[in-house]
Amino acid sequence: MITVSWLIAVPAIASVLLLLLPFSQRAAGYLSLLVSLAVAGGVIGFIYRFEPLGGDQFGDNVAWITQLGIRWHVAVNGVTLAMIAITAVITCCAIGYGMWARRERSHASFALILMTEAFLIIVFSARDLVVFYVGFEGMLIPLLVLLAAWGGKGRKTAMIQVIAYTAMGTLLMLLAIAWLGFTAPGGPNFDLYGAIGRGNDWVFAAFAFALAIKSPLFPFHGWVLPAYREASPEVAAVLSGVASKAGGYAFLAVLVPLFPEQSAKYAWIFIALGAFGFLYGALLAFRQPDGRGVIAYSSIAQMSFVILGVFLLNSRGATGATFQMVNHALVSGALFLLAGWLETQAGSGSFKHLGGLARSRPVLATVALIVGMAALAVPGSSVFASEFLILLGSFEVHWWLGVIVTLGIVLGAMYMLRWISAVLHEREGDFVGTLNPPDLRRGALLCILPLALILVGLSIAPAQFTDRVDAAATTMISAAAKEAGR
Amino acid sequence: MTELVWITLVLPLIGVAVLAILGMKLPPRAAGWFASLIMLAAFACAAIATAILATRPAEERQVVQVAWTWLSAGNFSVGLDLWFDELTAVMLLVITGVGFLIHVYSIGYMKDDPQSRRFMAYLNLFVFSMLVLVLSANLVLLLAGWGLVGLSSYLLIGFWHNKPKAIKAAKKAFIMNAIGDVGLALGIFLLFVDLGTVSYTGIFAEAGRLSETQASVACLLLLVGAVAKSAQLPLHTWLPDAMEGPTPISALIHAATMVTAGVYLIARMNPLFIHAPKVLDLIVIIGVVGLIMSGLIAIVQTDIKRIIAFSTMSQIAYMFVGVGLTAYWAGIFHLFTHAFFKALLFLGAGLVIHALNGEQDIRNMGGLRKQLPKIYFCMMIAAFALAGIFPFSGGFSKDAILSAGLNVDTTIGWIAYIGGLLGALLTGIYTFRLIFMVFHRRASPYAERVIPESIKHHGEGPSTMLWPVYILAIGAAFAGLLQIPGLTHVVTSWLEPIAPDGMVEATVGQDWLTTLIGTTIGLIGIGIAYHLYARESTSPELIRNGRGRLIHRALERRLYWDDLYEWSFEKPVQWASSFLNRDVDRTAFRWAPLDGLGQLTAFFGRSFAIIENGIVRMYALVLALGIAGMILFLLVRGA
Amino acid sequence: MSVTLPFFLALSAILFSIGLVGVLLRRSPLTILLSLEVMLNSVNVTLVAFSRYVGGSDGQVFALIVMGIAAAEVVVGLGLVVAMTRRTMVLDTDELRTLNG
Amino acid sequence: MDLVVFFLAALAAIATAVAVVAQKNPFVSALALLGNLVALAVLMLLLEAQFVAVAQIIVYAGAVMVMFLFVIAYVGPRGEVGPGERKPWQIWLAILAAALIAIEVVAVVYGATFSDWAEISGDYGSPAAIGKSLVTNYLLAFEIVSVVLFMGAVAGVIFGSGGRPLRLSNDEVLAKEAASAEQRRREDSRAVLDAARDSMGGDR
Repeated sequence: MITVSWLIAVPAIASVLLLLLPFSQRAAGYLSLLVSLAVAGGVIGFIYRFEPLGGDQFGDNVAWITQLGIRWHVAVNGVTLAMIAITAVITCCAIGYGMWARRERSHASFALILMTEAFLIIVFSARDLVVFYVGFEGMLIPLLVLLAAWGGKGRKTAMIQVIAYTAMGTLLMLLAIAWLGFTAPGGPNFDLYGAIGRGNDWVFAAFAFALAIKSPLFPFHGWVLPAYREASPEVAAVLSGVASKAGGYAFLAVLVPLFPEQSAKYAWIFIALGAFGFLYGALLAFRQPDGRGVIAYSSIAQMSFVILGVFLLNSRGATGATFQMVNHALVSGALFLLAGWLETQAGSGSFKHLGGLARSRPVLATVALIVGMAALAVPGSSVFASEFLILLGSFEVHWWLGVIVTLGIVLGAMYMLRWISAVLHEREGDFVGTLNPPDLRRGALLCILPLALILVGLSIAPAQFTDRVDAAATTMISAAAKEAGR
Repeated sequence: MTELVWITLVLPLIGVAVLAILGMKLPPRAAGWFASLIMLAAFACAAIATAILATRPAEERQVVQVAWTWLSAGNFSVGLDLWFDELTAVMLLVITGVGFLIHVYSIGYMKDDPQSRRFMAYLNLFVFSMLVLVLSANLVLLLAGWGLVGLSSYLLIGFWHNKPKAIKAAKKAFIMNAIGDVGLALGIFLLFVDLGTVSYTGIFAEAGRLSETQASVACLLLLVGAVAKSAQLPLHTWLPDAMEGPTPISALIHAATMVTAGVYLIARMNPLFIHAPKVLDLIVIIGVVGLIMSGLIAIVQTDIKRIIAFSTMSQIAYMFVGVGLTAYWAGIFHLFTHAFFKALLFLGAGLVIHALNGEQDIRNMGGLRKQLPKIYFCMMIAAFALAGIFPFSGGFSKDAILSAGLNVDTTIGWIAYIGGLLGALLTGIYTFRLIFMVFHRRASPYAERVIPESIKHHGEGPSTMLWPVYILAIGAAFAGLLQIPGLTHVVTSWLEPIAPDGMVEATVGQDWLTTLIGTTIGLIGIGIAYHLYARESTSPELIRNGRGRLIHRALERRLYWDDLYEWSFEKPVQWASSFLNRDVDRTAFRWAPLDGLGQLTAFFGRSFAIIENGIVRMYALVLALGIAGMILFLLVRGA
Repeated sequence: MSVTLPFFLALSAILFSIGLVGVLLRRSPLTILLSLEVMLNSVNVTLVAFSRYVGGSDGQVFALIVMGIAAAEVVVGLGLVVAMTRRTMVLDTDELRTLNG
Repeated sequence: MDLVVFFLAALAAIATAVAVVAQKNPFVSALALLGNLVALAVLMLLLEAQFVAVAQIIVYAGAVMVMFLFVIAYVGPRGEVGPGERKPWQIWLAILAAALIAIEVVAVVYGATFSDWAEISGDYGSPAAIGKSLVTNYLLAFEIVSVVLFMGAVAGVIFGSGGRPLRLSNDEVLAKEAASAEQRRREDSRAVLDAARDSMGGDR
């Protein structure tokens, strides 16, 4: 019986092996791809065997550090499953892209990506606060090394910014977790479910602060732009695709269930910040000079929107937020890989030098259009489905909130259309003219296409997703919703 | 029967998929024919399904079928549901039928374009989107179709994507439609919150529970969507710009698909709109103002396609008037006839443009009736139909709408009636201005030079382009005979069940009176046009430069709607974005926290550097002070 | 005996402070070492006084051990002084400031 | 009687301690420390710790101080360092810290109540008693001190012998001589010039 611990152990062990043994570039690439595919296969097995109403499944619960009451408690519920699934998918694509781009010192790079994957799965499946913290903090280490060693010109500044922001947050969260663990009745106990409702306002604030930075929620988004701009494309895809989801997931699956009273009491703050961040990110994305800037700010907007959805504290909001996270992971992952492809093939990610790429590059045009249209939530797409749920949830809470947030959709359409036309359409850019990049071919296509195809699949039958997630997501917010009287 | 409808829906999607996957391997002509045959098959299925539907008794003609749940969360659930009834059948026939003809026409029109396969795929996608829109049995799926139509129009308007103007127009269309989508979405939210359902059956059954305010707000929001999609005031500005796309697209958007969606929505939701009489009045007023305004603007335009575009706007406005007066059948009837003559006009215009090597300015045309007699003949039919001259199709349907106004006999009814007649006058003028300028007047030097060459090359046009035009011409001429007042009543009897609360239907006398007045006014309009434009006349110059100069200018700038949107929405967003990017985000959110942290660290660093100067004595001093302090602390605490 | 323990303790504290002032203020390593000896010896007085006060020999043993350690410390300190001299450095502890941060 | 001895010895100890700290010449400081040690030895005798007092004089004053004096003699006048730059607040802080410690300890002692001295047997403080204690109870400490002393001796040797020797190498001597010759030549020529200027009665 394969449990989620296996999905953590396999990439972790592979990562250590890759770091220690002298693999050749090719061997390292294929091995890590194999490992990531194996994880994806495991996730598919989970999806197949998953019982939507079965609560926590595929879990382990064994003593880890007995003296402190810390247990290795991991399990999978609907929301976790969704998160693990996108982690696995994005990791596969990121590693594939790294192979395509012939990343130098690739065995280390892939090892670190796999390590990130292991930590992320820990975050998503942890049912013990210390285990959660280990994943949450641990995933930063490989990501920072990836950013620092394989990033662009401004990577040092970017890294300092990321460290400065995230370290502040996670420090507070550690204090909060310690408080929760050591004040447990009957000795130290860090079980997630055991800590429900025991926190006070300060602990809640410390927790929320860390998660808000990670997500990122406006106004804690300062680290996002430099990090997303400087990281290599596959790392940016992992960072924005799944690492940032750790924050959103934790809001939904850890913060709100842990602190139902405070969540209900302070929900308005998060709703306000989320709504404002959604509009703010969309406005800023509108005038970015390059694709990565657009994606970065759209990520800010989208994650703010997700957090808004979580704090609506109704079933629509929670399910929609989970769905939105998955969609955004796919979209931003694909967009970052596309941005990377553009940078290598067309020499630049800047709109000034791009344009007219659709001509005689039908595959690129099709893939970019599918992803772009999904990103701007064209009605009928899976992103539309998730946004629709959150918007409906907002509308149910306050009709004017629904109206305000719905405006963000128009802004979203504006910046994504700008991205599409600036890259694919209009006059041929000077770099495009001189470098004459080829169409999207085998290697790069195989990395990006799965993401686009999953988006299309989810568009055809989003209920396949929501049915699996709904029960878990609704349970997570139910206590807080009761507090809030919804 | 439902299987056939499903097949109708899925066929274009198969076309898209096949063309997308095999596209580059198929020869362009084969791809074109493949897409067209798909459409023919879809039309055949739709026709058979309609025929089967017609054999059923009236009460059993509403078919709802659930395929699978599309989206669900909590008690909210949306199915991929199919809705097939009389109204849908009409729409289905128009979309697939006219769509098929336009597909065939495109084979010829795009034969020199290297990207014609992509074009065909987009066409199929467009038809598919429209089918989703009309076949959905709930509002969310309708919204999905709504958005897909917007997406397809974006792709097709911006088909020549190296033309910045085309891309700009495409983006504009998309944004305007997105605003409409937002209105529609809000309407759906409101209905769900109030009624707890989004399916038609649910809404129609529960609509009575709504208060008038609730119903009005919901209808108003739905109207925003309808107005954006149908290019009515005030969200109409995308329509003329959309002429940047290839001509078959213009035909498809204007005749069979996109712009009719708004009319369809209002007609479809009539059990809801009936509870919001004020909104219905508003629809009539929007229609009347829109038809007069667009008629006026059309008179001064010089681009052949733009003129037709504004004529579309005014004809859709007629349909709005019709559905606003609750004469749904008349609105849909006009939609039906309009599909023929508008498609015909566009395709004819496309042939003219084709013959003139892409020239679209009517001042560079003239005297074409001798060189292009077949096209001239077909265009004349379309023009008479458009101007509402008895017995062409447009005449019957337009007069049906106007006589409904007469029948209602309220202020709104009279506004509709008089406004509609005024519109008929304008329609006569601008339509025949186009005809006279293009076909009659002395040929312009450009036309004289280009036309003989082009005729020698490929006659009046390839047969794939001519045949659809002929077929449409038959439709444009005779479609109106389906509903001759007092004689035939196919349309009314067919559409009656879609409005459970009843429809306005004029008496035979009112109908014939309106037809008489309408045709007379139309003919007066034609006469004015003849006087002004058929011969070399100085009158238009006089209007342009004389006393009417300002009005003329304003009409040429389309009454400044574009400028209004640019300055009230587009520019502010750009400014706000630039300002936030340049002055706020960088300083306040990206650097300020880090700077703060840095300053704090540096401050502590500097503070401790005073002590950490490397002189051991100083360390010892601190140590001693510390010991002294500790003892002092213990002393004080112990005391 | 009219001289009681507090006398010794107070004297020890005073001597200790004087030595401390020397350590803190003087810059010559030699003088600093000498001041340190003063401090160590003041502590020795305390140890011996307490030893007498309790009546055991432990304090005296401690005092002897302190002397031994002091001797070792002086050896090392003087070695340093000699090393500084041999490197022709100025005998000033303030010059030895590579520790500064 | 005891009181008088105590106060005399205490006064001597304080005076010599001040001298140790305040004297500029390390030689005098070292001599003052000798006096301090003797005064403290008297106090220890007063406390009937004969062995420690003797050890104090023999080991400390005899051996350690002699080593001090040797080094001071070796270092010579370099041992005297002038006041140099020293900020007044440092002085005040140092004095404050020292005074605080003294006052606090005195305050503690003043505030505490002590019983009288313990009754002691005749051999208290005798070498036999101390020696017995050293090799029984405190054997480990005793051994560790021996090791520490040994390590200290080694360290002292290493420190003292390391670094650049005072003697210069051949090349350095040659270079130094060349430099001083040059210097002398320059001074000579300047003297000649000055003399010439003087003789010419040049006005300044």
